[in-house]
Amino acid sequence: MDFALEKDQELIKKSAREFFEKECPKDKVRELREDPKGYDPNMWKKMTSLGFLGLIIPEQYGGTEGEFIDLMLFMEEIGRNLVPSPFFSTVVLCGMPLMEFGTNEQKDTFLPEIAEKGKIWSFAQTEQLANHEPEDIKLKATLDNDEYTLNGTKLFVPYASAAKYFLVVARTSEGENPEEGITLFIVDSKTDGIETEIIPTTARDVRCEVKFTNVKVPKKNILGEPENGWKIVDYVFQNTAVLKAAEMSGGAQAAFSIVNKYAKERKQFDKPIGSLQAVQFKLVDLLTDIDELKYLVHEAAWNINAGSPSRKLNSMAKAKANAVYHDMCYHGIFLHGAIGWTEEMDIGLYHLRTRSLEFEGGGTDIHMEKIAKELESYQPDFLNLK
Amino acid sequence: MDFALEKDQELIKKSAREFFEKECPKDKVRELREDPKGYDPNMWKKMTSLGFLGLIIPEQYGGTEGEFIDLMLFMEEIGRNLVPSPFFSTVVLCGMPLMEFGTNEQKDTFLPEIAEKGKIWSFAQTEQLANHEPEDIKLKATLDNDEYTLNGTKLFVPYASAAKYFLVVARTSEGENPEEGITLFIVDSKTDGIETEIIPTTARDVRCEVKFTNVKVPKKNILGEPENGWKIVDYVFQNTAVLKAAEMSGGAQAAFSIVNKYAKERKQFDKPIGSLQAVQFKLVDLLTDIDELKYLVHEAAWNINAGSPSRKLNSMAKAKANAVYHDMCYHGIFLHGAIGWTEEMDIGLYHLRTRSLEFEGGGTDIHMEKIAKELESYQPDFLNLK
Amino acid sequence: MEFQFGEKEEKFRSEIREFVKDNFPPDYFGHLFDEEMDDDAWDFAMSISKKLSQKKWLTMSWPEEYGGTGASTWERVVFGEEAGYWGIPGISMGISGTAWVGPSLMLFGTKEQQDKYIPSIAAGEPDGVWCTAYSEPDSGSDLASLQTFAQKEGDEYVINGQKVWTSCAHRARWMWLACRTNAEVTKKHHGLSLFIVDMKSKGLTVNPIKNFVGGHVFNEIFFKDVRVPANNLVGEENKGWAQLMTALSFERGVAITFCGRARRIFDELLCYAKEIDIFYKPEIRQKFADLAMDLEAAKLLAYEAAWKDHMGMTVIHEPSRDKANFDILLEKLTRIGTNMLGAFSQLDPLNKDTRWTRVKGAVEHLYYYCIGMAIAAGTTFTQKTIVGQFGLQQPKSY
Amino acid sequence: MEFQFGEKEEKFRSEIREFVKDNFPPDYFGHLFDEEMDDDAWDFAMSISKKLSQKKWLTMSWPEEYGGTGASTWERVVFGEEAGYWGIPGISMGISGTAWVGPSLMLFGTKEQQDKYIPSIAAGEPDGVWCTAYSEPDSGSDLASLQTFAQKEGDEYVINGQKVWTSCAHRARWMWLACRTNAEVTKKHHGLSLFIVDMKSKGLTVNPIKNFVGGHVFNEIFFKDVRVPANNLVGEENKGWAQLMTALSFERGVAITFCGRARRIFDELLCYAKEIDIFYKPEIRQKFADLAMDLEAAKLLAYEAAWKDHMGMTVIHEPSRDKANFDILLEKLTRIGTNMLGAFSQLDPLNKDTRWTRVKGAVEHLYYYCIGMAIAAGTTFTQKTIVGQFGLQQPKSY
Repeated sequence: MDFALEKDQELIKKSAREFFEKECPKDKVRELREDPKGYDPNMWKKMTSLGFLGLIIPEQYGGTEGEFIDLMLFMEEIGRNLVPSPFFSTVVLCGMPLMEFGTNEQKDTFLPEIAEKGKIWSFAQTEQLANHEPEDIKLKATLDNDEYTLNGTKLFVPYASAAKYFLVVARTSEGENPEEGITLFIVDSKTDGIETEIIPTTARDVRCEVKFTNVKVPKKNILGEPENGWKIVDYVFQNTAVLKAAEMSGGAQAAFSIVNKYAKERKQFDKPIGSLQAVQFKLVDLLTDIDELKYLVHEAAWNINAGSPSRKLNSMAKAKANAVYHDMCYHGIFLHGAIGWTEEMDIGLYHLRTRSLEFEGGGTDIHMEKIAKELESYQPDFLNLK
Repeated sequence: MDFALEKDQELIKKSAREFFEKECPKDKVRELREDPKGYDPNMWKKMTSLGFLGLIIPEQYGGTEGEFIDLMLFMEEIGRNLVPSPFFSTVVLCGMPLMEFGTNEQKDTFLPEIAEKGKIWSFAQTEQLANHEPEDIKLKATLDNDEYTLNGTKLFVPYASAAKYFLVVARTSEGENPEEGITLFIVDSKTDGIETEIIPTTARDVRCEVKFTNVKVPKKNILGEPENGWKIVDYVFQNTAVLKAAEMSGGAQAAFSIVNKYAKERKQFDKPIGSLQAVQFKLVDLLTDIDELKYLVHEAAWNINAGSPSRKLNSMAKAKANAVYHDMCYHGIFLHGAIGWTEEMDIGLYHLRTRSLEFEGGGTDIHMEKIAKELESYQPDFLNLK
Repeated sequence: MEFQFGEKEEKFRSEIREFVKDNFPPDYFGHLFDEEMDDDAWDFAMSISKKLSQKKWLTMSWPEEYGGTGASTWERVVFGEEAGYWGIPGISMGISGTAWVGPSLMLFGTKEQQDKYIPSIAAGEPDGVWCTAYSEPDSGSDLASLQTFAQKEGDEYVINGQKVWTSCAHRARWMWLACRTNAEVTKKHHGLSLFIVDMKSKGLTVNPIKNFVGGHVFNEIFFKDVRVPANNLVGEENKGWAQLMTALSFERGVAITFCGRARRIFDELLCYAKEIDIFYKPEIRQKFADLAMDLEAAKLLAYEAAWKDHMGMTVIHEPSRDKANFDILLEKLTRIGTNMLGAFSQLDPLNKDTRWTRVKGAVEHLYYYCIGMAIAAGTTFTQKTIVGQFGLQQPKSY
Repeated sequence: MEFQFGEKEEKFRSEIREFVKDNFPPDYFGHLFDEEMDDDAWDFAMSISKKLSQKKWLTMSWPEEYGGTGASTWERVVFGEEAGYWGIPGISMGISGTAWVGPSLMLFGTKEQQDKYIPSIAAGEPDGVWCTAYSEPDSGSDLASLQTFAQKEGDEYVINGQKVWTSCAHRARWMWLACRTNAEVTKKHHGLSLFIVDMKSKGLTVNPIKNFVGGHVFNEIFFKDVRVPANNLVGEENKGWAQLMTALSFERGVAITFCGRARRIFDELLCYAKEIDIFYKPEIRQKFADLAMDLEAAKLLAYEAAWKDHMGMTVIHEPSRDKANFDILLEKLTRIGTNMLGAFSQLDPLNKDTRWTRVKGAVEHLYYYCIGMAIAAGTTFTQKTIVGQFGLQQPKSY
């Protein structure tokens, strides 16, 4: 049992933090809210040249072959600094499934482009139901002479407007079980028939509607097994749960520091508001929650890293993140008083991301059911003793 | 809209409160915890002679023909003073269904006995599942020559050891729908084949296991329609929900007064503990809850009284009571500190009843589902405008 | 005991609904603070104010001589509930005109002040729009510590200082100002006075304060030698604290409007859940049941406070209890609501009419604005302090 | 970063389970405070103490010279978890023998005291059973204000006063006493001293304080001219506060035991839900999922505190954070548990072996005792105060 970071983990954390503190101060975050691109191509270039995009990509493809824990720590720093960028979409939603399920040819082609050139990818899964379930996948892909034709509409596709490629979750057949008949396609964003429109969201993190009208995709652009693509979606979902939780954990930690500091400085009735028990005890509750979240994420990530991913822990991490991030932001603003509700204070910037972060990687009810599912086969120790 | 009590309602409330304050102080409550009878026959006699048992029984049967609201206020006082007695069992669980569903002969026979002589009745419904559902009813009644034979075991039968009669919920046939085939019987407790054993409960409110072994009951002792007895059980359940909620409301009000007073008197660090914000704000939250509970109960009771009972409001009253009574007792003890956990303080006496009160009239999940059921047909105003 | 409204009130409720039907666009949904934030919404609100005035509803609780109908508490309750439910705008004449400027002037104002300012409020005219300037950067919950100073010079007062969190200042024609007229006091709530200030005064600067979502509700106001005629002093000099407390007590009915507002969102969500067919799920059903119970309970408390008022009983802690209660309830409602909306809850609440918007944007709007409500007009903590001290007679806890 | 125990610890865990299997009745379920409350349970506990001593587990964290094995933090964590899970009794030698009397004597005791008192604790003998007398009727959370007085007379101290909430006093052979030796002090935490008191002393009266459920855990103790040899003073006269704080800090591992305890109840409840076939219900599933998450999270925090201790880092607020966390978690666990048990949750927790009892009476027992836990050893509020001041560097809030 060891809660400390290894030396190289410390290093990654430190270099990410220093980079983002310098390159992405809160003024930059505010500025990018008004920029329809939603990210800073210059910062993106620097991130690429510093090797952040190749963080977990194998060396043979131009990456630094970091571990899952490294990525988790990196996401904490992204969350802490509220970095608006297509990093998650490119690396986690697309790069990782490419690494795990791609053919050698696909990996040779696409991974170095990510690691070395910072080509942006986007994952197109969500449709009208937006419930993370296979029933939601209606976008149709029909085969005709080694070429598929895609028709349908995807929602909340991250940074679609900047993406060079899409990973599109499509339905290639209708079966009894909605998990069957799903296939993933690598689609060049410049292909004819693709229309992208930005959905105005509170986080302004560039979620788009993407319409596919008779979009042609060669057969070789299938990722993984055809018809069995839900397996990849689930792989992405599990990683997303933990890594979005990491982002939320980092954000909540930062928000907490802001509020804890403010409570010592701000005076009412001639004393710091932190001396009011209602304020102080709320801070204590939040601290406990934030510590819990941090370690739940670390534990889930450690298990993935060790090659024994735990669906139960992944779900706990995300469910906890959903609860804690909202509470931290809501009470963080509240404890500030009126000034907390203004755009002047940083605390609000964290809250603007709550809804987006909560949806991605799954809402709380979804994860509660997933935890319960795992409990079905749980064997208590006291039964084992007999 | 009027939150005030009518003059005669005030009178009933006042006379009940004065009577119980005099006849049932906390020492008496403690004393009765050690008494296997679980109630004081002398007090019972006085309650009878003061007409409390006939409170809602029609004048023609020796009662004073009070209204449902009167009974609700009376139950608040019972809860406030923690009165251990077979009142609820006799009047609410048995007397009311007798009034509502009994034949004239049954009413002539039994109601005056209750109102004038204080004969004790007990309601035998719960079995092994103890879930308030018709599936729980397994006790079998088989007909042979105008006589039924009862076989089975009932649990948590209130004051069975003191009862002269049981109202027994039995199964007379097995159908597709478990609600069908249920029949209620009036059974003399002295009938051969009845064995009663007290279940040791925290509240010591004399809940018993009653075994029926070839117990013979004449056909004329059926209450209401044969096979259609679940309707009566539901009637009892709805009344129980509201009136147990009233008892809990009265108890929570009293517990709150105790704690609010204690917080002003008890000093730590040279100030009353009520000056600590954590203590004071918790008291404020509890006050709000207690006010809410009180009026939810009043509203539900008023609707029953007005002849338009609302299943939704009945369930809200009980669900709220379950939440508030526990919170009040738990935090009431906690706010006292160590002394609150001792048998010396009255607050603990309230908490000893939490589990019994919560089960009777239905737990929270049950009522949440009943509220949701009512919401199925709820028509929002904004749709009506169109 | 009676848990229903009388025929008169129910008839009035129907009339209000008819009014909404006749005067509002179909599918209208008024969000909190829309009128402050949006010019079109403001114009619409003013047109409604005028119509409400014609109906005699705008200032119905005022005495007839001032343009009211002396409406009963219960009529006001019904109006408040419906206003919340339908999102009827323009009911306040700024943030304070109908609620406390008018009534305070009736109590403390000179005949001249009454004649000059009250009629335009009752008429629902642009000239009757007010803002209220109490808070300052260093006195939030601690109102008595305010520092903006009015110095008497001849028949004028010269005001210097700064106010903040002044909602509607960018819409108002007049300002209802609390400031200090005597600095040499032993107790800080002595030496305060109330003034009427023309928003067109020289030396007065109104700067918008945008909230974190980007909406403009609040303003900060700078006074640089702002000259106000001495007869704009309301009531007695240096006795402003008592008048100010009286004015604050007029603001108490807010819980009733929240009742209507919360029920509307509940209704919309319930329809949505049925529409997308998730209402059969037990975890969804339990949440609706829980909310329905909370709403019913909170409504009963708000009614109780109104009933006490109606009966002429002293109402001190109840409005605070109800405000705190709703602060918490609205957060819960929107938390459950946004979870139910899932991905669609991330739609920008300032951009409500997109094809991706669900439930009229109501849930995400309230999700961010309910924090503001919990902070404004006495934070949840301030309210609990009031309940603790006045409702429970506990000692001071801060 | 590593989220698993080493082989050594896992092997130790298996050994403990073997020990339980070999030495406990089948289906044994040890409830909190059983040993204090029930004579048979006490005898069983003492027999286990002896066996634990033989295994060298009873005082395993002590140095070898005192009868320990110098066990690592992680071994102690494993032992604490298993003790909680299986309800292993007799691990404390009264309420304090192993936890702080022994360690305090090693630090502050004379050689003579060490030789006289430590071996019988390590041996798990009746002579090594201690109680701890700190609290007084008027000093609960405010420990420094205690008034019981020890007056030096020649080579004796004469003690007068009263203690309360002394658990295990009716079982103990010795008392670990904090009292005042100097009344003329400017700061109330000056002038305190620690003493060893023979429970057989003349003038010492132990009266049971029954809890509201009827169990006997606590006692009140009266001192009437109780004479104690001067060499029973522990450490320096009037320097007791620092020693007392050190002793309190030894008590910190409590969260680990709660981890095991809570997980056991969770496990039992989960089996019960599956057995009576309600686990398929979404509202039940969600509650279990929620509890599983809480338990995992609380366990990680308790591990983190242990890890800091293991690394030699300063551990100040973490045990308080974890105690407060478990206070709340246990209440939630038993609240959900009793609801799941329904009618059967009203069974008397002092009467656990009836045919109506479900889940070994564990849920209703903890339901009432968790309040006592939230009050004892620093209430939830006291713990939050410590976290606020030392973990968050916030100002004093009381």
